[in-house]
Amino acid sequence: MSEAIKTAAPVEGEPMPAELKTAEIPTRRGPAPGDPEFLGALRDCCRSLLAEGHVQRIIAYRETPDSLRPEVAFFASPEETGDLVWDLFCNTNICKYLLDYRTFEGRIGVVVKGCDARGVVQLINDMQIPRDKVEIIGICCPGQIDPAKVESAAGEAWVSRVVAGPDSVEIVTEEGTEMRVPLESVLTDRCLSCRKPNPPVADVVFGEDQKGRISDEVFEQIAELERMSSAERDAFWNRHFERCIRCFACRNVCPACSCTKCVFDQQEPDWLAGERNQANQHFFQITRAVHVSGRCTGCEECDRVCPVGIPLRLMNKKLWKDVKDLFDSPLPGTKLGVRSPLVMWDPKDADSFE
Amino acid sequence: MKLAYYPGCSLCGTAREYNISTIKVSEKLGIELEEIPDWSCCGATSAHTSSPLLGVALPARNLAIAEEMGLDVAAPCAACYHNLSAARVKMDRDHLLRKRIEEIIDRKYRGKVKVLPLAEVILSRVGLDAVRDSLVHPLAGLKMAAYYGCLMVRPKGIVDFDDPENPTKLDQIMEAAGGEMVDWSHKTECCGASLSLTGTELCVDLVGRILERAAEEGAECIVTACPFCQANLDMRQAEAATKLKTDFRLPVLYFTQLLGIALGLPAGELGLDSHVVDPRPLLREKGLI
Amino acid sequence: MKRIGVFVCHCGTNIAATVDVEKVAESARHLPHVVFATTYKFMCADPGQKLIADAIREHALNRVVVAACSPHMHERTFRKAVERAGVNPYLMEVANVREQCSWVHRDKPVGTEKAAALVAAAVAKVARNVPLESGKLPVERRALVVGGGIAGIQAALDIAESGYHVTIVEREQSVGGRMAQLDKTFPTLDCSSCILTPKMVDVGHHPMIEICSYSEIESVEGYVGNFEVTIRRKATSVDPDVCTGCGECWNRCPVKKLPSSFNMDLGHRPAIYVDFPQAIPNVPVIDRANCTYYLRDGKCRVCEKVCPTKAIDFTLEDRLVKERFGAIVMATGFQTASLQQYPEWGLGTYPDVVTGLHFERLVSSTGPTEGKIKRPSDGKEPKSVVFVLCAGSRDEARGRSYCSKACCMYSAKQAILLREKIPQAQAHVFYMDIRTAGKDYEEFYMRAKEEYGVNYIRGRVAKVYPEKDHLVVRGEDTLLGRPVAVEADMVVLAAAIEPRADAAALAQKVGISYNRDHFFSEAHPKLRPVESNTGGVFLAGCCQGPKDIPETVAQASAAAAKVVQMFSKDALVSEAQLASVNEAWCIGCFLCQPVCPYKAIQPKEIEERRGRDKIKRTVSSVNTGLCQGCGACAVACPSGAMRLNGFTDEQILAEVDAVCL
Amino acid sequence: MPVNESAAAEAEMMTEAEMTTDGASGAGADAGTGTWEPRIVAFCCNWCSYAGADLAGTSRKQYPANIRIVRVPCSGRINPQYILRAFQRGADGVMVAGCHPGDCHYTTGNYYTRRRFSVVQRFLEYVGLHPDRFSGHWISGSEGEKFVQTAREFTEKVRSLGPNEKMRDVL
Repeated sequence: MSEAIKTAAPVEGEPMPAELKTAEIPTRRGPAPGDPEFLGALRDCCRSLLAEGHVQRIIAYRETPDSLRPEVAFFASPEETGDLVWDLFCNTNICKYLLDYRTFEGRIGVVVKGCDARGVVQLINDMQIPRDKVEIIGICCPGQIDPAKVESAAGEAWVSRVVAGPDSVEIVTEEGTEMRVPLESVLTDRCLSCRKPNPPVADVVFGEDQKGRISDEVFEQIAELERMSSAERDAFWNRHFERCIRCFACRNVCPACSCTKCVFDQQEPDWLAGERNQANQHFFQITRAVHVSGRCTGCEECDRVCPVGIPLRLMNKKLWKDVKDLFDSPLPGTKLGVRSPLVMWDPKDADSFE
Repeated sequence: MKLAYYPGCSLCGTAREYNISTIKVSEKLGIELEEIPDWSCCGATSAHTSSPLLGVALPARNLAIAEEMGLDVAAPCAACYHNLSAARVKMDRDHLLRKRIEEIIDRKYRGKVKVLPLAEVILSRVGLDAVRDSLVHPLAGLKMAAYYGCLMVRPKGIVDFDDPENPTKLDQIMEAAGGEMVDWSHKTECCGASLSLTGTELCVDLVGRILERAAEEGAECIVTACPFCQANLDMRQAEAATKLKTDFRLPVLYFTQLLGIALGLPAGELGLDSHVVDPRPLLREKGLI
Repeated sequence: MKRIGVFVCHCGTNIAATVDVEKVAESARHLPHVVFATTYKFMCADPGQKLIADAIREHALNRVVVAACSPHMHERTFRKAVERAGVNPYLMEVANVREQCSWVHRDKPVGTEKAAALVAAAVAKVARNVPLESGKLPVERRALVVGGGIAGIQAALDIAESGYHVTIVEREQSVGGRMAQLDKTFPTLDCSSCILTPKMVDVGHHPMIEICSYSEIESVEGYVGNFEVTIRRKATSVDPDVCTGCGECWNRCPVKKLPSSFNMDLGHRPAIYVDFPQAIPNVPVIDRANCTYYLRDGKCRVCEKVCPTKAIDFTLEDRLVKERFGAIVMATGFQTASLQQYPEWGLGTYPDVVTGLHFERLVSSTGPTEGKIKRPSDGKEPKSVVFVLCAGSRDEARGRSYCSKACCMYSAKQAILLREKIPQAQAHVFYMDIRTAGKDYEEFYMRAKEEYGVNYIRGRVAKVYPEKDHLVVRGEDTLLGRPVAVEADMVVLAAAIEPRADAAALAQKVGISYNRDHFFSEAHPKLRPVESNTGGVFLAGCCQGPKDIPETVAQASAAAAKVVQMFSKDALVSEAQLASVNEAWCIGCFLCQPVCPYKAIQPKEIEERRGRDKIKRTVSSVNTGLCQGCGACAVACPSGAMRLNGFTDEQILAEVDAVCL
Repeated sequence: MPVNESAAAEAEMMTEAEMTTDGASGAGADAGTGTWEPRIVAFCCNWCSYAGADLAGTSRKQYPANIRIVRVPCSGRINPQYILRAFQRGADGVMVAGCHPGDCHYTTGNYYTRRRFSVVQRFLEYVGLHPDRFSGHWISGSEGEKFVQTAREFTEKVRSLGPNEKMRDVL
C-alpha cells in the first residue's frame, strides 16, 4: 500500500439486512485530486490491490489521444496500471460495467466518483453484485468538466490540453495559446447542481469530503413545469419525446436498469411496438422513468448520454422529489441494504385515492 | 432560540400579570420572543360559535404572519393556544378550507409553523435541566396543585400538549422549580369559566369542587396556564367558599409568576399584587419573597 | 390452432331484456379465433351446460367464453362444465354481461354494444390463456391448537373425537383459560367451573390429545397441510412423568406471597404452583424469577426435600420442540384493557376500582375471598357498587371503536350476584346502550332490573374520585339530561375485551392477518367466519373478536369441523392461478420478495448455459403452497419475469386493447 | 341447476321513472349520431371493487355504460403500464379501484397500490396528462352505491374534457 494512504474511520456505518451484510473494511484515505501525489497514489493503490491479489480486475479510466476524453479501461495486471488516469474528464459512470462481471470469479475494483459510487451501491442493493466482491476505490469529486463547454470556450481553435486548478482552468490550444476560464463555466450541468460528490460507501477514499454545489436549478425547472397547464406540459414533453430515436443509451448506462431481458425488448407481451409515434414514444419514456423510480440514484448519466438531448433528469428528479416527499426515504445508493420505497409501505402513507 | 410571540387579548387585559411574567421568565431562560406584528384576536370563545369560518380565519391570519416571520409561535394563553392549534389542524385536514381561508385573509398559508404553549417551549426547547440550573430561590416547601383546565389538553387531536385526562407537564416544570406538587383528581375538570356570567350558580359549584379537592390533597396554592381558569378560580373563590361553608384562601397563580420567583426575578415585577386572593402572605410565609 | 366458442346467456330476461343477445353472438362470430357462437335461455342450467359440452365436441372447441352473470356467481360452474367436456378448466373465461351490463344499463343498443365489447375482451383474454393444473399437496393429519381456553379445549376435543391427533399449546401452567376464572355464567347462573372442569379432564385424558402447557409458539414455517412448528417448552423444574400432583411442594413452599395472576393479583400463590386446584395438567411449575433456589444460589430446596417422588429437577431448561401439523386452530383468547388512557376512572390508582374479571375472582368461591365480596382496599363489604359499561369500548376517539359484546350481560350477572350475596347493597350500572341479543338474554337483563332492583343509569362516567372512605362516581344521566354523582364503595369497570398483548406478533409468526385492533381477521365476515386468510389456519373464540361462551364454543366446533374436513381428504388441491417465475428473465433482484404477503418467494440457485460454460446464479422461486395469487410480485418485477398465471400481462393487455376498441 | 328467475321478475317490475335515469349511450364515436362518448377503463380488484360493481348490478343501480371493467385479483396487480396502454389504445379516462387500506383480501396489496399510484398519478400529470383523466378509488364489496357515484362523476368529468389525445395511438 502507498504511504500516502492512511486508515480512517469508515464512511459508511449503516446497518444492512442479513443478506447484504458483509465484513466492514475500514476506509483508508489517500490524497485529493489536484494534489501532486494524487495520481501516483491512485496508481499505487490499484497496482498493489492487483499485485496482492485483493482484486483480479480494476475498472477505471485510461488516457486516449483526445485529452478531453479518457476512456474506460479494464486492468487485469499490476503492470497495466501505469496507464491509469483520473482527471476532471472522467465523466463516464462506470458502475454498469460491473454487470459484465456478474459471473466473474474474482473481486473487482472500481474507481468511482460520488455519483458512480451510488450506482455501485444501488447494484449491490438490487442484489446484482455482492458487496464483498467489489473493492470500491472512491474519489471525493471536485466536479467534472464538460469537454463540449471547453471546446466552445476555445472557439475555433483545437484544444490540446486543459490544466485544472481549484477555481479556474487553463485551456491550451494546439497553437499554444493559453486562456483561463472560471471552473464553473466549464463544469458539466449535473456537477453544477451536485449535492453528493463523495462516495457514500467505499473501501479506499481519495481526497477529503467535498461540499458539492448546492443549486436548486433542476428543482426550480421542475417547479416551473409543475406550474404550467396540462396543455403546456404536454407540448413541452411532446417536443422532447418526439426526438427520441430509441437508442436505449439511457437504459444501458442506468445503474437501476439491470434486467437482462428488458420489457422493451420483449415480443410477448408486446409492451412496446417499434413505430415511432407519440403513443409509443410516451410509453417508452414514461415506463423507463417509472421503472427506475425509487431506485434512481440521480447520477444523471442518462441525461448526459442522450444523443438527442432529452432532459431526462427533469423526469427522474421529479419522480425522486415525489418519492422523497411522500415516503421520506434516503437517496437511492447512499445506504447499503435499502430497498426501493415502492416495495415497502406504511399504514400512514399519503393517500391520493378517493 | 427565537419564537413568534402571540400574547393575545387576555394578556393585555385581565391577565396582564401573565404577560409580564412570561416576558420576564422568557428573557431569563434565553427565549427570544418577537411579538407578531399587527396580531389580531384569536376569536376566543365567541368567533367559532358565531361563524365557523371566522373561527378559523382569525387565528389563521396570525399564523400566516408568523409563517412570514419564519418562526414557530409561542402562545401562553390556553385559549389562544387552543384556537391557533384548532385552526392549524382544520386547515391541515381540509385543503379546500385552507384555500378559502387564504382568500379571506388575503395571505398565503402553508402550515409550516408550529404552535406551542409557553409551558411546552420551556419543557422541550429550554429543557428542565436548564431550568434547574438557573434556580435562585427554589420553591421548596410550597405545595401546589397544577390545574390545567380544558383548553390546554382537550380535545386530543386538536391540541397535543399533554395527556387529556392526566396531564403532568406543568407539574414537571414546577417540580423542576423546586415546588412540591400534589397528585389530585381534578386537574382537568372544567371550572365553568365560559358560564361565569350566564350561569354563575353552576360555575360557583364547579369552582368549589375543584378548590375543595385541591385543598383536601394539601395544596397551598394553584398554578395554571389559562387566564380564564385563573380569573374564575380566583374571583369566584369567595362565593364558592361561602357556599361550601369553608374558607379556602388558595392563591391562584400563573406558573410563570412562580417560576419567575424561583428564577430570582424581583417579586415586584411579576404582578403578584393583581390577584383577588393575595398570594403574597403565603409566599412571604414560605420565605420566597 | 385456437378454436373459441362463445355462449351468450339470456338469464331468462335478466340479460335478454336489455341486451340483444343474438346481436352479441353475431358480433362475437367475427372475432379472431371464434368458430362458434350461440345463445341460450339459462346457460348455467343442466341443458345449458350440456349445450356447451356438445358444442365443444361438435366444433372441436379448445377455448370457451360464457357471457353471463358475474364470475363470482358461476365461474366455477362453467369451469367444471368445460372440464367435463375435456377442455382445461382455465381455458374458459366469463364475460360479466349481467351485473355489469344488462342490470346497470337500460338502453338496449347501449347495453348491447357494451356486452359485445365485454365479450370481445373475454375472447381476447381467453385466446392467451394457457392450460393450468392444480397441484396436489400432501396433508399431515395432526392439528395444533394454540390456546387452552374453552375455545381451544372444544376444538381439540372435536378434532380428537374424529380420530386425529391434536396438540394444545397453552402459555400458562394449566388449561382452562378465562372461563376457569369466572364464577357463574349468564343467563343460567350455572357455575362456570362446574361445566368447564369435566371438559378439562376430558382433554387431559384423551389419548389423541397432547397438552403442552407452560409453552409458547416460537416459529411457524410451511404452509397448509404441512406446517412445521417450533414450540418453546418453558422449563418447569418439575418432571411431569414422575410428579403425582400431591401438592406437598406447593403447600410447603416458603415463598407464599406472590401475586396470583389467576386471581388477577388479588390473591397469593407460592413460588412452586399450579394455577388453581383443578389444574390440568396437575403438575406444578416453579416461578424461577421468585424462587429462592434460583435467587440465592441453590439455597432452600424445600420442595425437593418434601417431594415423595423426587420429581423436582432444578436443572431443567427451556426446550425447543419441532413438530409437523397439517392445520392450526388459533384460540388465544383475550385480555381486558388496561384502561391506562382513562386516568379519570382511576383503575390502578384507587384500589377499589377494579375490572369485571377482578370482580369475578372476588365473587368466586375459589377466589381469594372465598366468594365473599370484599373491597380490595380494606376488606370491607361494599354497600354500593357502580358498574361502568363500555369501559374502553365504543370509544373511537381513544382507539377502540368496537363493542366488547359480553359486558352488558356479564355486568347484569355481576349486579345480580352482588344483590344475592349482599342483599342490602345497591347496584348501579352506567351504560350507553344495553345490548342483549341472545337467547334468554333480554329476559335476564329484565330480571336484573325488576327482580333484583339494579339501578340502570344511561350515561357515561366522567370521573371517579375518592372522598372520605368512599369513591364518588360522577357522570351524566342522559335520560334526565342532568349530571349525577353516585357514592360507591367499589367501582367495577367492564373493561374492553382486547386480544392478548402479543396477538399481532403471534399473527406475524403464523402468517395470518389481523385488524387494527389486532383481532385476527377471518377470511370472509359472513361466509368464512372461522377461516383465516391463510390456508390451514382457523380461528376460534375471542382472538377473532369479542364473544361470549356459547358463541366461542360454536366457533371452536366449526373450526374443528373445518380441520376434520381438511384431514378427511387424501390430498389438498392447490390453487392453479398462482405466480411463477420465468427463470431465464429473472435477474435475482428480489424486489418481488418484500411485497409478498405470504413469504412465498424464496431464492433458488439454478445452473445455466452461457456460451460453452455452465454458470450458477440465484433467481426467485415461488412456493405454490404459500402463494395465494395476488400478483403484487408481478408488478414489483421490473423485467416481467414474475408472472401471475390466469392474469398474465399478455392476458390483461389483450383485454385492455379489446375494451378500448 | 339453480337459475335466477326471480331476478328477472324483479327487473320487469321496475317503474318507468327508474328506467329513465342514466340512459347514456355506449362509448366511442356513435356511428348513428356521430356524437362522441368518452371511453373509460376501470381496473378493479376482484374482491372489493369488482364485487362492489356487482352489487351495483344486483341493486339495479344505473351508471353510464362508458365504464368498462378489467378484473384483476388485487389492485396490487395493476401495472402502471396498463394505464399507459389504455390511453394508447384510446381510453379517455382510466380508473384504478381496490379495497380500502387495511381491508385488502391479500392483507397488504393495496398499500403498494397506494404508494405506486401516488407517484404515477403525479408523474402522468407532470408529463402533460390532464389530472382528471386518471383517478384512484377505494371501493369495498358493500359499496355498490359508491361505485355508481364514482362511475357517474368520473364519466362526467372526462366527458367535459373531450377526447384524449395524449399518448393516443391513432387519432
